[in-house]
Amino acid sequence: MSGLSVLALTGAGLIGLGIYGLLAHAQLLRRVIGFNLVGSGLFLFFGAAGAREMPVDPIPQALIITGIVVAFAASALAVALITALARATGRATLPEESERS
Amino acid sequence: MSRVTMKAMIHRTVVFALIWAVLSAGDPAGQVLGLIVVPATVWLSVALLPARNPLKLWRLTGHTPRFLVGSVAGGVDVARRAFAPSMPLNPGWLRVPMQLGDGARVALGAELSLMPGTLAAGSDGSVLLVHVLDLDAEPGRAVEAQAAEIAALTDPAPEGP
Amino acid sequence: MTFWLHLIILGLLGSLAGALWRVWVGPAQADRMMAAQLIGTTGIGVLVLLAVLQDWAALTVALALALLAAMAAIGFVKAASSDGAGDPEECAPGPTDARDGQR
Amino acid sequence: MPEGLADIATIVLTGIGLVFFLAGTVGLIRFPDVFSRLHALTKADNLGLGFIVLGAGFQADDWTQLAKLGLIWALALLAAGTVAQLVARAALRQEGRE
Amino acid sequence: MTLALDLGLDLAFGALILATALAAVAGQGLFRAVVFFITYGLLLALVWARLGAYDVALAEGVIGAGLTGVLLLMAQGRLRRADALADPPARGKLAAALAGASVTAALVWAWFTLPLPQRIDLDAPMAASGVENPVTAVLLNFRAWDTLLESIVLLAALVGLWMLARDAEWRAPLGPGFHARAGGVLSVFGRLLPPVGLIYGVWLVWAGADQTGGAFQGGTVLAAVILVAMMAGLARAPRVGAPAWHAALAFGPGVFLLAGIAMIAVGGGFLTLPPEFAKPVTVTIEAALTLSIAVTLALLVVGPPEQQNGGGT
Repeated sequence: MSGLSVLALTGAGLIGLGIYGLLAHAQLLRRVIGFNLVGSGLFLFFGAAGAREMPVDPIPQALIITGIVVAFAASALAVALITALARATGRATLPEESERS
Repeated sequence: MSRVTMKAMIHRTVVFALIWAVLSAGDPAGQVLGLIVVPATVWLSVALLPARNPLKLWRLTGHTPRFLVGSVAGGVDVARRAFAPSMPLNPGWLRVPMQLGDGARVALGAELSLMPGTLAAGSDGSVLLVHVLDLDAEPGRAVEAQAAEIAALTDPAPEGP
Repeated sequence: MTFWLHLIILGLLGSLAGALWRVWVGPAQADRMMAAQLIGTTGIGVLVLLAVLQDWAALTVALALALLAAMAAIGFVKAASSDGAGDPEECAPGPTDARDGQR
Repeated sequence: MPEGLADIATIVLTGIGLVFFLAGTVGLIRFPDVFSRLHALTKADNLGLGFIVLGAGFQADDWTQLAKLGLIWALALLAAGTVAQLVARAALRQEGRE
Repeated sequence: MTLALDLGLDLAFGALILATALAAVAGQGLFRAVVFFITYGLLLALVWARLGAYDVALAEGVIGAGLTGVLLLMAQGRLRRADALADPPARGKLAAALAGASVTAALVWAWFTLPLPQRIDLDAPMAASGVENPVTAVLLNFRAWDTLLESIVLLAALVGLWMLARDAEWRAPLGPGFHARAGGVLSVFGRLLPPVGLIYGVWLVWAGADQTGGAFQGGTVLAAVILVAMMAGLARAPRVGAPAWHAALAFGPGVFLLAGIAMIAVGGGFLTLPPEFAKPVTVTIEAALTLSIAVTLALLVVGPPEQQNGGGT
């Protein structure tokens, strides 16, 4: 197994962990973390695919950079929504979730 | 423009021009851009940190090696305590009143945090809070000596408002 | 040389793993945060060695991390202040021995 | 054989750097309270980084790389001096919380 | 021997990253999860550097470990003050774990079985791009459409975030109203860092044409510098209506769009850069984009306008 495969599989593992975090947590800020893990896992998988030949393929690199910036903007928006929710309701979990738990 | 500001601007221009030269590594196009970037940076720096008490450069050149030696001693000291099975520690706090200006007090705190056995936790008014690893080692004297050295780095010009 | 630098990087990563343990157990928030700070410094060290090993372009990344090494810690002290926007130095030192000299 | 000498310097200095990093981590794990741990981290780490930077410097091809290495260390020291004071102060306020 | 160590290094990186990610999703306690996520971003930056993707490493290091870290830590502090810190234990763990594991398994299968895609040959277009950093050429020339739309998406996110302000607070300054003790540690640091950050950020953008760096990388560094100055209480956050800040936000996308249209006039086609103009146009767009990216990202961290609750205690 090559080092590149190790990193690609790490990316695959990160996506799985992120999906787990997104589904299993009721605390919304932890879902933002899960979402970011899925994103960066995808980037790593994609980036490792682009690094199979040297030099590293610049097209995936450029797309990943834009991806990182957009994921950050989405996270900032999500965090603002969560704090607005917490200010309005005193909770940072969705209503139906807190009823179930 | 006062003489103090002039002098500080010259010092800072040299420093920032050097940083720009290092980054752009002698590229001629980069040097043209540097003619814009360096003055802009100096302006930002003077706006943020107006020059009050000019540094005495020759004292700084004497101080730097002593600081480096001190920080090596600090690292060795902490490594010795960390690796020693008995872990000799006798931690505690000191409150050290200061006559230094704001910037010098913060610099002193930063340096003390890298020197053997002392760690600053900011100040309360003009009293510096220092955590010490070993109260038995007479840390107070080391702190005072360091404070005197920092005080000597700037001209004793009257502190601005 | 390549061999040795690989070893050193592995050693640094081991040291980093030890700091991760401190992030996990805490107990104070400051403990977790300073362990993260240690991981940042170690990361800069790793990048410097990668620069020697692979390509000096890695120094550009190390420089960015060094420049912003204090960012997260500043965010932490802000969040930990009473109104979430302040500075711990604005208040008296707090419920501790620092007020009356020695422990 | 200047090449060989430079290599030896790199090997020795990076080795010393690693030892200090490990010391910082051991201190972070073993020391009994928040403030003592902060001592270990601030001092040992930055010294470790200093030795690593110095060791890497012996492999540099030109002076700009050396200067960049120096700048990296200077910035890391500035950050360390600031963070140590701020985190210590925040810990002082927070003691016992969480 | 060295080969084995090489693989060992990748294994160590992979294990550390998976461990931090696991700790960030599995452990109890929001603060701990956030700190693990910050260390995760740092490690990821190291891995990108390890792969030789230094441009990505820069973006990930500054955004993942710096900006996102501040964003999440501040959010955690707010939730604590709003008494909304409750972190109910994970539920439906088995189903969630199964879902995650099956996606991972599918990707592992894909990695080992799917054929290597045909690589697009960039040698010929690179010669006509006027720049030497292929990442910059892709971002601002070959795939300029993506980048233009992205700069507009960033703006849309910021506007969306402002929309969350309460009516009564619409005219208040953005964010929680940072303040710091005058002459304190934070304030002194905030006075020392920005000049160095400015030089470094500008250099990154300028150098990005031919080596590691570019508008996004430089923009994120400058965003972080703006943020440090604001958090140290040295630069006041603007109000939503501030015209100078509006101009800074719209400058990048605006120049990009105008340059794209101008290319039709010189016979290229919308956003198609003829080789003889490629370098100056790329550099102009980059400079303009950097300003807008820096301001947008900083304001995204600062947050919507908010009534300030007075200084200190």
